[in-house]
Amino acid sequence: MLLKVENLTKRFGGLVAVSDISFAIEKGEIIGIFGPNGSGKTTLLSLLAGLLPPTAGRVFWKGRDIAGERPNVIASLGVIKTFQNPQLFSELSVFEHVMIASFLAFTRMKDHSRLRSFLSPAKGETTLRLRAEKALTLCRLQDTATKPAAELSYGEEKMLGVAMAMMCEPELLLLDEPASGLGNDEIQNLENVLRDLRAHGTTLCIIDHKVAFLAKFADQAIALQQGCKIAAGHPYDVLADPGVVKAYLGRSHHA
Amino acid sequence: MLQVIVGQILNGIILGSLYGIIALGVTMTFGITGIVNFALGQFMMIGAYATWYFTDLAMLPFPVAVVLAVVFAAAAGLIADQALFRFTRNNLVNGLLVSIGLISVMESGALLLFTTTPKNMDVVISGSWSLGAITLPRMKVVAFLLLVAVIGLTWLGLSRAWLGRATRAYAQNPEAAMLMGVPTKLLQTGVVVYSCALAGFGGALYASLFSLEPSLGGLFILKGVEAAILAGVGNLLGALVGGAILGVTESVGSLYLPSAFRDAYGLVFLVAILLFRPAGLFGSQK
Amino acid sequence: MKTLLCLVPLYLLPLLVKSDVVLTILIFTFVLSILAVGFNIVFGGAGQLTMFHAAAFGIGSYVTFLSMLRFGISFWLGFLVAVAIVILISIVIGWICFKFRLKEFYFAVVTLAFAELCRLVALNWTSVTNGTLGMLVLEKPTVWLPGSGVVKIEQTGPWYFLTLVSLTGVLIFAVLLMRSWIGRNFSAIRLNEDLAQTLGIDTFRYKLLAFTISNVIAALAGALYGFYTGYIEPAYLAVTQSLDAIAMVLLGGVSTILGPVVGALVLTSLPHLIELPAEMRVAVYGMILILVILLMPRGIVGLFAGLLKGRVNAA
Amino acid sequence: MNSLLKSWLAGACLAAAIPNFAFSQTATVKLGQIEAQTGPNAIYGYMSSQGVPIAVDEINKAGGFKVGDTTYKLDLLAVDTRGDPKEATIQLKKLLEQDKVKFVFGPFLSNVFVTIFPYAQQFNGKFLMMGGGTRIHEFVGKPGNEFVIRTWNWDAGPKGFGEKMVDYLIKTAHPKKVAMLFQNDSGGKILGDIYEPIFKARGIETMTEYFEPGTKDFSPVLAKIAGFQPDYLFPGYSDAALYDIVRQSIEGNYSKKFFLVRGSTGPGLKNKDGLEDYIVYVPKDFEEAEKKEPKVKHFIDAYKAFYKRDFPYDQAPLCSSSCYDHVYMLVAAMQKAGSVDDVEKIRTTLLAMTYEGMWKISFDDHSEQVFDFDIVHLKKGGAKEVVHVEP
Repeated sequence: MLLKVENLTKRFGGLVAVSDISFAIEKGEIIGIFGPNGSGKTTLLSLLAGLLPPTAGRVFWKGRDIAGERPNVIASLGVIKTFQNPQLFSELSVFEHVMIASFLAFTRMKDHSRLRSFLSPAKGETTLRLRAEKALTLCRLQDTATKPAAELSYGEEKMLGVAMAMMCEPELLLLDEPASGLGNDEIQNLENVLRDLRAHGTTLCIIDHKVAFLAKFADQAIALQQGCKIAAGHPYDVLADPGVVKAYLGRSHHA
Repeated sequence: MLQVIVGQILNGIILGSLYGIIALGVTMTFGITGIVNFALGQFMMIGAYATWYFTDLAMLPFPVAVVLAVVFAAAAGLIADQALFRFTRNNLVNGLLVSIGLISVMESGALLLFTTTPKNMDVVISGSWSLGAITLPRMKVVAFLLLVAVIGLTWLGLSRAWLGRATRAYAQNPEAAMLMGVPTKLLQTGVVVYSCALAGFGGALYASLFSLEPSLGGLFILKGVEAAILAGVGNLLGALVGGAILGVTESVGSLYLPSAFRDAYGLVFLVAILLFRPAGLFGSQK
Repeated sequence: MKTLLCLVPLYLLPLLVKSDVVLTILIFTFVLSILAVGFNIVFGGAGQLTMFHAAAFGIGSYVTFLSMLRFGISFWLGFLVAVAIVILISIVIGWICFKFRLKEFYFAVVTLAFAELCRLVALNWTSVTNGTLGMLVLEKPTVWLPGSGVVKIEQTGPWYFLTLVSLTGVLIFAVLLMRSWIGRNFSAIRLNEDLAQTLGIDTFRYKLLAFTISNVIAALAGALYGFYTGYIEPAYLAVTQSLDAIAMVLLGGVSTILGPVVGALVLTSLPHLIELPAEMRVAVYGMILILVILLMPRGIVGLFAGLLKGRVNAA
Repeated sequence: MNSLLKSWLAGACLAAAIPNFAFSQTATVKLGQIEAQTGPNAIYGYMSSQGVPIAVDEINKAGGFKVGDTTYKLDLLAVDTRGDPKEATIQLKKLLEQDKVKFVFGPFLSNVFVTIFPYAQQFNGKFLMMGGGTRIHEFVGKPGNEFVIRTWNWDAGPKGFGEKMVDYLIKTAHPKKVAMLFQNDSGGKILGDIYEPIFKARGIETMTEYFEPGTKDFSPVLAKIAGFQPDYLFPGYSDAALYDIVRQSIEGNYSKKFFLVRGSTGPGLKNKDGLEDYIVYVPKDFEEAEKKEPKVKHFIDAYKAFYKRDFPYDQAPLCSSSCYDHVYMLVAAMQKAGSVDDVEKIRTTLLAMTYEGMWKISFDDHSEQVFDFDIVHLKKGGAKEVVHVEP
């Protein structure tokens, strides 16, 4: 049991964004959480990452309660969250962006002497640069490494977001709508990347409203509506669930 | 002694309304264009010198001079917006620097036209009302009422009229407002110009109370920004209250403590408020 | 690092240019550059718009001189005292601002308020600072040189090299800092604070660090400035001082290594290159500021980035 | 960067070179003037930089002046310090090292003088600095500071105009209590230090308050002062503040009697109906003097002609008129000394002589100027009484 969520609840004033949600994630699996916009997906993810303090409920990471911990602490434990729309420095190169995300990796460097890497990063941080290249390769960005971020396509930008997260060597990667706004081949590419990440041993928790995309390779799925869990289980079972069909698919067809 | 204090509280409120009119401009501009026009003080200066010119040199009646002064300031504001601020929307720092540049341009303009020798407008309404030991110059009271009226009307306008609602909608959520068909560009220009007109109006009344120098604007923009933050950016009536609070802290403060520290009293108050209500006194807490 | 080679000609300059005036202008340029480089670390690096650097600048000059006076210690020891005090103040103010999550405009205004308070203290604490009359600084800094031993810095020449060397030192430090993990963390914070946190960065600590470092550098500039002009007055802590530094950074190019230096050079020398009546000069300064901001969003260095090979970013 | 630097340097050297070419041939004497012409504290500096050009222009138009058998013209280099240490230092260096100026007028701002003092002192004996700044008093007449001459009356001391003013005040009004209200800057602080003892010595009780530069609303501090119930309010120290202080003091009926040693008759005349008593030190009451003294009339006409604007009698551009005299005084000293570059000789001649211009100017043993002046005494309704004082 890697992550265990118990009765997690978040209220904003009167509005209940996440209400009494419980689920668990096993090591190495891919869990997909879907639901229409405003169903509380993003809030749930922010709670897990510690960006928001929960109103009630607990989150166990390897048995340790991390609910309400500061985000950087949670990150250092190996839970990393990506952002839906990555903000980037137009003038910095892709590689430099990944290096920006290298702090955790840096603190974990075996042979690292802070003074040495301060005086000459080139020598002091070879391992770090290797990691960065690896992260880029994982995300199929190796060819764009030297490009300035301004020249990236939207899909590549989102991928860069993932690469930056991967730079932190996450055990659990929380992906916030990775597929939103992507074209079909970009989605295809994304799927391959996610498969590689899993093969690489990273546990994935993906929220998205692109059901088809999730269903294809998630091991378990959770459907949310107005902050409540309305169904859980194998993706196809969840999709078949009448409640979900009514609440979610019904709408999305018209939308 | 009590009467002296009351007198100073009143005086502080009156002075505060002058800060308030600038604060109102600051708040509106920041809400809609995302910048702070630090040159507002100089638009106030324009209004002041215009009023002085039209009354003392052109010999026009004061009310006419005030109207002309406001028109002048507004026109200057329009030029400034189209030439400069149009390009610094939602860029706080660039806005800051552009207005600093504008400040030096406007001040040197005033220097060339009027020199550093202070100008002193003929008294419009002389004498004062007194009530025991409390004495309030008539002109100060009149100026106060006019300023409050303008601030109040602005607030009413923004809460009633369509444009007002559009303005508020935009301040709350630009994208949504644009989708609702709010003419963003027009709105932003309008707000910048209006804030300059307000400053000009403040300047006109300033001229009827104090002596004029090209550098008079500097003090007021600082107070205006302080007042706006104190009240919470985006809060229109708050701007007036914020100004009043500043005025009172200064007046009463320098009554008991060294008056050389005058500016400190407001600042201390400001910091204290921000720490406990980061969004300002009346600002909505996120 | 390569970019810093641009400073080499400055070291040779005194051989060509004998004009004391030009050298003086450059001395002021170097000192103000130091201030600007400091601001660039906290703003261009960590994206925090502080208005406190003028206060740190002033405190640097006051404390250095006063501790020289009171304890009869050397300039550099006095400067260390100043550093200690500035670090203390920065931590207190930074702690308050960042604990209460003050951002952008609010952070700017609160730091400005604190700066004003410091100025008013310098202005009215007459028994110590001599208040508005300011203090004449007749002492001079001393340096140890191989061969000639301990020498006083008095004439323009030595001042030129002292300030230039200090600037070079600060720049080297800045480059190292911004390339290191610290600089990368600053960039992460500037990019997006939430993201930075989810990348495992303690944003509070690193913002505090950036704020403190920049203030210490400002203090160095202040100490040099006060001792070079030989007069310290409360105006050193004035808002205008902060704004000038900000203007220099944006003019030269924010988040670039040489930007602050170029900005300082332009703003300091400009008034003396164009011979105009006093009023006009102020106006021209304003116009140039406006034009650069509007036409060169990335500053002069940003514009010349193509020419300057190896664009250096503060990341 | 590199290219930028080079081009800039070229510019700088050029700027450095031009003046030297332009003026090395013809027989000219360079005069420098270093004042704050712009910025918040520029009021006095601005005025003084008005007077000098008029005199220079007249002398040159008249074909210059003769020393020995060479005729010299004057070349005025007026620079603006904006009251900023950095600017002041650079500007003075320009004047002394680049333009090789030997005679510098100014500054009127005390903090500017103190800023440039350490540097200027290095040129002691090589040039003359003739400034009016109150704080120059601390430095003038001390060994090593021979370069500086203070071109203004000093308040205190047997010949001091301040003492004479106070004596007049006592003679006419017998006040028991005087409240002083000065700007919180060098000039203001020093006024306090000068006048507290003067009043004490004459058994008058005083209270001193300082206000932040840029203050416009004085009623709090005036209310505080009113608590002290002074017979006279003694505000300072430039019209920028005085107009507001006088008006607000009268409107708020805090005090209607004023005593001034810095500033002009302007604020008094403006509020003549409200005030009861307004005693002010002016170098000269121009309305009166214009009628009686041809030299004054001449200056006023020259002023109007030169600037094509009316002569501001109420402001009585005091510094400008005195600086006008100073130029002629310096020229006279050169002619008497028979040299235009022997600084020491010119200095001693200058300090020894008495110049009869608009004023009768001589110097005391601290190389500080002593000259006659007027006391203007305004009464309710603007009735004016002028007393001429010969120190």
